[in-house]
Amino acid sequence: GSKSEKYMIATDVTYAPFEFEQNGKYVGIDIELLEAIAKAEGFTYELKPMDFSGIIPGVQANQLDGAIAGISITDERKKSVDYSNEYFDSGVAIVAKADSTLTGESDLQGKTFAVKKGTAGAAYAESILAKYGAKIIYFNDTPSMFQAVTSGNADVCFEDYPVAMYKFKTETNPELKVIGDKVTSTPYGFIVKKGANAELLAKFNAGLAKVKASGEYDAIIAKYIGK
Amino acid sequence: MIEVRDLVKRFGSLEVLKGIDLQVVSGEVLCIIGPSGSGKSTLLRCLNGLESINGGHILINGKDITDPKEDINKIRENIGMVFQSFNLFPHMSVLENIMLAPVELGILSKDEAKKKAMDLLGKVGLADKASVMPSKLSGGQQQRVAIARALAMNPDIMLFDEPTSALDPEMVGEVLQVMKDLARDGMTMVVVTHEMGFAKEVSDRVIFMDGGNIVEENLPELLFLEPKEQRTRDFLNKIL
Amino acid sequence: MIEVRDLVKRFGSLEVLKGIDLQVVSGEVLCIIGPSGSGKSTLLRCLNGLESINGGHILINGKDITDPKEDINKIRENIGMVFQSFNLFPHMSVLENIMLAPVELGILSKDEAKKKAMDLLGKVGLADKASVMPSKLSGGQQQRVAIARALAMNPDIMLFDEPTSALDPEMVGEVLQVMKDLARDGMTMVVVTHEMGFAKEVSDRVIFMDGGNIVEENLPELLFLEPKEQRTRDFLNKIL
Amino acid sequence: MNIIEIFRSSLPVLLEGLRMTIIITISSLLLAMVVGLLVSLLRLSGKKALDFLAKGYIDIIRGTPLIIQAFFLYFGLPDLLNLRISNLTAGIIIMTLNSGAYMAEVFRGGILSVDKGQTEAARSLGLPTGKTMRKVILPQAVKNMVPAFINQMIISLKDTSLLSVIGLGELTQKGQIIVASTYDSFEIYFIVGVMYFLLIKLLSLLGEAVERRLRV
Amino acid sequence: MNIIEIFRSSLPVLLEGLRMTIIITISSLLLAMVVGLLVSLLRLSGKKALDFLAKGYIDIIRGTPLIIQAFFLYFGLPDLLNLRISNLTAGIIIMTLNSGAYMAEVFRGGILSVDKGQTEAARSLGLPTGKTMRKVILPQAVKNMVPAFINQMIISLKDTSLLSVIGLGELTQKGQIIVASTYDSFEIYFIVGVMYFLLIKLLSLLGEAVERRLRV
Ligand SMILES: Nc1ncnc2c1ncn2[C@@H]1O[C@H](COP(=O)(O)OP(=O)(O)OP(=O)(O)O)[C@@H](O)[C@H]1O
Ligand SMILES: Nc1ncnc2c1ncn2[C@@H]1O[C@H](COP(=O)(O)OP(=O)(O)OP(=O)(O)O)[C@@H](O)[C@H]1O
Ligand SMILES: [Mg+2]
Ligand SMILES: [Mg+2]
Repeated sequence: GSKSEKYMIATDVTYAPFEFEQNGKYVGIDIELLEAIAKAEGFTYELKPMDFSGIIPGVQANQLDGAIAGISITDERKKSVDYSNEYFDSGVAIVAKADSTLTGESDLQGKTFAVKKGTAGAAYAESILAKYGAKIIYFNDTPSMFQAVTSGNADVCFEDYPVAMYKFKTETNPELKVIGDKVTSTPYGFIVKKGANAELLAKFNAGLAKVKASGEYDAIIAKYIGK
Repeated sequence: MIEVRDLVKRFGSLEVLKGIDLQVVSGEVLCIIGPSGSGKSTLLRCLNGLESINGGHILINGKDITDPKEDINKIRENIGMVFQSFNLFPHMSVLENIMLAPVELGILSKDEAKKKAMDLLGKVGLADKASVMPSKLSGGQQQRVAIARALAMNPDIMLFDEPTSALDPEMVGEVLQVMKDLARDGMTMVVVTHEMGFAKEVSDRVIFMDGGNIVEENLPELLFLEPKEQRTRDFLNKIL
Repeated sequence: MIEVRDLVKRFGSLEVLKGIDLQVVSGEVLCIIGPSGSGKSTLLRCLNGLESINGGHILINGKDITDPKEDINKIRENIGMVFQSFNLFPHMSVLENIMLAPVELGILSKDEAKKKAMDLLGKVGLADKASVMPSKLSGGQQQRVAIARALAMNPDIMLFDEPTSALDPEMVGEVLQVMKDLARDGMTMVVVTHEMGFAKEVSDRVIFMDGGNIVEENLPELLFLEPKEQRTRDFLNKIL
Repeated sequence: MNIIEIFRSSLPVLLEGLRMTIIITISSLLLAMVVGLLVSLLRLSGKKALDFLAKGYIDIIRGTPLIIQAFFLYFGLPDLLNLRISNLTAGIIIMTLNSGAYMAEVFRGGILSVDKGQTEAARSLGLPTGKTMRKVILPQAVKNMVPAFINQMIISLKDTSLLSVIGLGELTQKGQIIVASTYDSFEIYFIVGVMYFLLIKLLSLLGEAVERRLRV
Repeated sequence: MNIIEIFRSSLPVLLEGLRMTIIITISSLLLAMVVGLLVSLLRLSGKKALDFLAKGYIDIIRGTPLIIQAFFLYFGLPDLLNLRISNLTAGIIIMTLNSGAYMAEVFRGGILSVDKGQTEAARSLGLPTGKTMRKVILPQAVKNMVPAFINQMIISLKDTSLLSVIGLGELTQKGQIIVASTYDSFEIYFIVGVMYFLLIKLLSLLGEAVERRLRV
């Protein structure tokens, strides 16, 4: 888009602490980071919350200029989108019911996995599916996936580590917990359509550097995750 | 055989039968005539329990059909009914129409029922139509099958509700003939009809109904020739 | 006025009109009689272009209505048609029914059309029914409104397709009376009818059709009393 | 938290979703009526080619799930044509195209239910096709259409729930969002269900009232 | 990659989804016929209370979107009752309850379309209610029901596409999963759409054939 135009930037509907609704407003690490970067770089944008599974297709389809939604940087996705510099170091965690006796990946023999379509967690689960003789169920969003575990329809699900940790930490009576440690280490990046919108990407990278330097970045992270 | 005492029937607030008293003895042929809406069909339908009644009693062979302890289905087996619109079962052949009730009610085996059905079809002159579907028959043929179907249950009583009034004129005769044969064989019959010829020739007694009441009853020759009531006279003048 | 030359009309493979020749002069009243299915309605419907034709020509006031260059709507304005089933517009009042065409076609202003409609309603004896909906009228009244509606366009020719055969007997007279008045006023009329009395009294000429052909035509008294053709005789015997 | 508290705290968000649901339903239905009328007229035009086109459109819409239509229109087509539509626009387009096809059949049914004699009477008065349709046939057709029309409204209203898949913040999606943070799935989906139910009840009561008035 | 290659490489996964779609459609339809018949009989029982119950069930199903029913049944109820149902079971239950309600109205319509004289003739022969229904009314009702039944089959088939929201691997979900890794949304949704379209075409041709045979 031209400079006068607003960028359409997608984010997930519900992905605390990166993006979520609070008192009718969108908040979270991604949201505030984008805000700070846009301010630093002087561009305007409109935020489009949507199902995660629709985000990359939407960017691909040129429905969106970019997206920031806790998107893990993977080689597979690099074929279809361009990434900014990484802005957060994440990874996949295994999540089970709070009263589960499972302790980690080694207990997954014959279990049922719940995943969210098109996520790093889904990719990881698919990669170990055969090894553990497990079953996999796909959902469109995190709540559906979590619900599958709380309602017992799946034994574990795979979610990005900070998201899961944040969630269970902030709940007074968490129904789920993370078992074991991160099983992967994947950084997050802001995305634009492959080969398009280098301009926006450059602005994001420049802005990211500025907010990191100014300490704003650390403040945002500390606000949601602590340190 | 049939005894009706002070029968009252209402549809909502409309009183259609206003205290009917009636007796039919075994072997009797009773014709009911009267203007449209006078309650003839309703009376007939009450007799085999197709309509629930609001007052009075109906005794068939001494059994009160409104008594909840009586099995209305058992009583109905004993009363054949023939409708103006035939009401053959269109998805069954003529033979199957006739065999259905005796077989389903366990009264006859399939073979017996078939034999009986063929007999009856012979009687109504349709032996060659056994395997035909009803839609392929003329109205007169359908009505004769309907009579055979009712007879298959060996009823003691047959009720006819204007059996010929949905027929083209050239077919009326064949149905009346079957009914005459039945009467001659001693069947107890209650017939709602506008066929005065039939009533005169066959019936033992004629009832004239109007407005939910029996206005007059008499031997057919007397009722037709010397009606006592003005309403009867008016009605007969109109239709004769 | 009307000239039909060798008119052929087919429905699929069924030839319904087999080369009709016909002339109607101004002010003439022509009756068409004939058995069911002989093509009377079809002929009438061809005359105002409700049916496309397969051969021949139809000239109305010298204009060939099958010529694609002619505006069939303009021609129709000049030909009123009255149907067996009235075909009043049920969602409009009597007045609106009559006013619709003149107003919509820009021939009269609303006020003029209303005045005209009231005039016509007076003529057909229904001045008091102007604001009534058609469903509230008897059959005879509906048909009279239908005639008024057709007259509102000031047609030169009126076509009537069995205008009284859907009416209860007691209403036939009032509609025929309106038609007689029209004839007396010199309207050119083509009337399909089984009302022999009307044909005898009012028409200038009667045509007998059978099997898609005009079998015979003559003055009414001659055609009715001394039909030349056997088919005409048979038909007249049946209906008289 | 009991259901009343959950109800109270979720109400503002849900009402916002409800508003969006109603906006999409109404605007797409209005557009669908136009589409439906035009397509039904094509079908009744007597021209083979036009009828074929109209029939093809109806067949495709009826022969595929709405969700696939939504995916195709929101993700597939823009990808190919390199254009951009907002999810609200996409939602309204999808619902319009979808209900439009069904509405076309409703209109066609309504028009065909009007006695042929009405057309003939109008034509024989010299009214051209268009005026005959507008002044004589459609007013009667519309009356006959009311029940089918209400039915289609209800279906459309329910179908908007699917637009959550293209990220439209209507009632269903708002419900999902709340569940995502509170996990009160039983209560929230119950409340959302009740909201749809009441809205639909309202619609059908309205429909019955209209029908009753028209019958008189 | 062009569409033919995409087609070739996605076909095995999509066919697996298609299989699931067909399994769910058929099994839920068979069950829905049973539910529908029973519910329609309740509605026609003449007993106020039974009619009320049946009507309530139908109203609730018709008054809420399938997607909400699915969420409620798969997430809400097990959460509350602390039980566990597989998504296949849940999918079949949802589809059964949903089509069951519509099927009940199809049955009811079919039964009511049979002339009252048929019941009276059967009853006057002494046949009890049950036998009258089974031997006389239902065979005729079924014949009248065929078009509505086929229509419901098509709707049910399309509705299974919604079960992707509860993680059921039917055709639509398989399409989404492929798109999630290849991003070929135009091609994949096109192919999936064609698959549904052909399946539904097949169904309606079948339906027309059945109808034609029954009419003779
Ligand atoms: N199911 C019903 N519900 C309400 N009213 C009914 C019902 N059946 C009959 N009636 C009314 O009861 C009255 C008597 O009807 P019935 O059919 O017994 O008359 P009928 O003497 O048989 O007349 P017809 O010669 O026309 O058959 C009529 O006024 C009729 O409208
Ligand atoms: N639209 C149509 N399609 C096919 N056949 C038709 C159509 N209209 C009329 N016919 C056939 O054309 C023949 C003549 O019909 P028409 O209505 O002109 O007869 P008619 O003389 O008016 O008879 P009636 O006295 O019964 O009105 C009949 O065999 C009829 O079945
Ligand atoms: Mg009667
Ligand atoms: Mg005719």
